[in-house]
Amino acid sequence: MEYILTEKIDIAKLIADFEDDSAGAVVIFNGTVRKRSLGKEVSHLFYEAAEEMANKMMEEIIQEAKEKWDLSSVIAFHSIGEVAIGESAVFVLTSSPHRKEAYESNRYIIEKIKHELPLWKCEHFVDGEKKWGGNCSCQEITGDANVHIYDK
Amino acid sequence: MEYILTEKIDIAKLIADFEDDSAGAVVIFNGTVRKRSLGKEVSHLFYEAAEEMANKMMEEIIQEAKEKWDLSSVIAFHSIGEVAIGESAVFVLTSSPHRKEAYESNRYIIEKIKHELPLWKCEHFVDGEKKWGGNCSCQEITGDANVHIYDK
Amino acid sequence: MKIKSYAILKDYFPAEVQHSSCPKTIAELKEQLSQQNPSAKAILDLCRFAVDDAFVSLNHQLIGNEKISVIPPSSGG
Amino acid sequence: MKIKSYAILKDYFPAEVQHSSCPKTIAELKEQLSQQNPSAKAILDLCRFAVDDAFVSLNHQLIGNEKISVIPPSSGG
Repeated sequence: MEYILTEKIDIAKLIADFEDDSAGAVVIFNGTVRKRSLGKEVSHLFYEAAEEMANKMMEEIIQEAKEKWDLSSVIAFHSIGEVAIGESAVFVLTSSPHRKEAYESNRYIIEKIKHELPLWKCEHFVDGEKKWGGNCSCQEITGDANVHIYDK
Repeated sequence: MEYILTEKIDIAKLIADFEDDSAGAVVIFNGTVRKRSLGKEVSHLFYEAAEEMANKMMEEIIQEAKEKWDLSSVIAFHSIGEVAIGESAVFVLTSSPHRKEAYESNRYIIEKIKHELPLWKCEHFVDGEKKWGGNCSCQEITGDANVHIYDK
Repeated sequence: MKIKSYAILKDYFPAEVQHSSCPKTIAELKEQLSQQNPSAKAILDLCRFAVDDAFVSLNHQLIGNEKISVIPPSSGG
Repeated sequence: MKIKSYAILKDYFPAEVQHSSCPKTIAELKEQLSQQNPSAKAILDLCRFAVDDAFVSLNHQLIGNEKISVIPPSSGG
């Protein structure tokens, strides 16, 4: 199974094709490219990965989630290469008979992807600058690599 | 704005049409009709609402969420009338620059809908029986109307 | 006063009915409904009440021309 | 041994290079890289290391024919 994709993630198709009569609760996270970042206008994003390692780790993260929660299905993808404004960089779908499990597992997977997957974002700005994400860009605002903007 | 819909909720179309360059984090909850409930095979669900009240309350819940969290957009619908197996009964989309806000607000809206909206589910089973939801059906398993199966 | 019942309550009361007694409060109305159908008492204890589409407390005063909605516990989603 | 650098690390080291010194552990390799480019020390301190695509700790022993990946902090999503 390939979780790290060079082609565009087609969210609408993924969702239209998804069928699960036994679930009841389907939670989807779609991480898209924002048009502004760090106060500047973004041109596009470029993602690089240690592809084999990232793919293996995604498999492990999904397995872990399936062990921790009662899930009917899990779908997870991360794009690499160039991703345009508004497009999906990361997609996680979790379904369960219970909404609590669907929400918690979904967020768990996203946090693992963001903090552990050997995969890196490079922001390309309209002004021609580019900037590799380190941990995440939050430290530029919080001044601490371990404090994210949503923790403040 | 109508939040209580008699027509089918077209998830794939909602998502395909959704655009938000400023968000980054999009969380979607799709509550679908399960083919089994309380150990029995479900034929379909029927939802009834105190429609005007429910619509007004949805508006209020969305406003509350917008005040509590930094959200770029909120979409929420609940179906009434007959809803088939696998179809969407309730749909909530929240988007935000921050994933934590998108997740938390989404779950908040769903919990409010489930516990406070004047709207009721009637499960129709394949064996011909029907059963109105009271609080939720969890009490039949937990023995306590205030304890849900996902709390156990 | 007009009384609207929803969902499971319709197993105990008509969906919409003119209530002939004149309760002075919601609490009194609830008591009258319980007497009218004692098997509905347990579910009535879990219900919320609305007057003209706005939720009210049990001590809400009634005039007599209101539309009362008896709202059983939510089961959306 | 072959050393692969990713993302921001490529501002400090080649994407892929044959490392001629013979470090006995990952810790020693890390030290050698820091000496090779002192301005990379801060970022190297945040990196994880993998040998033949499996993460290892700093005291992992090296033979000399491994493929080492230097993994800067994740920034997916």
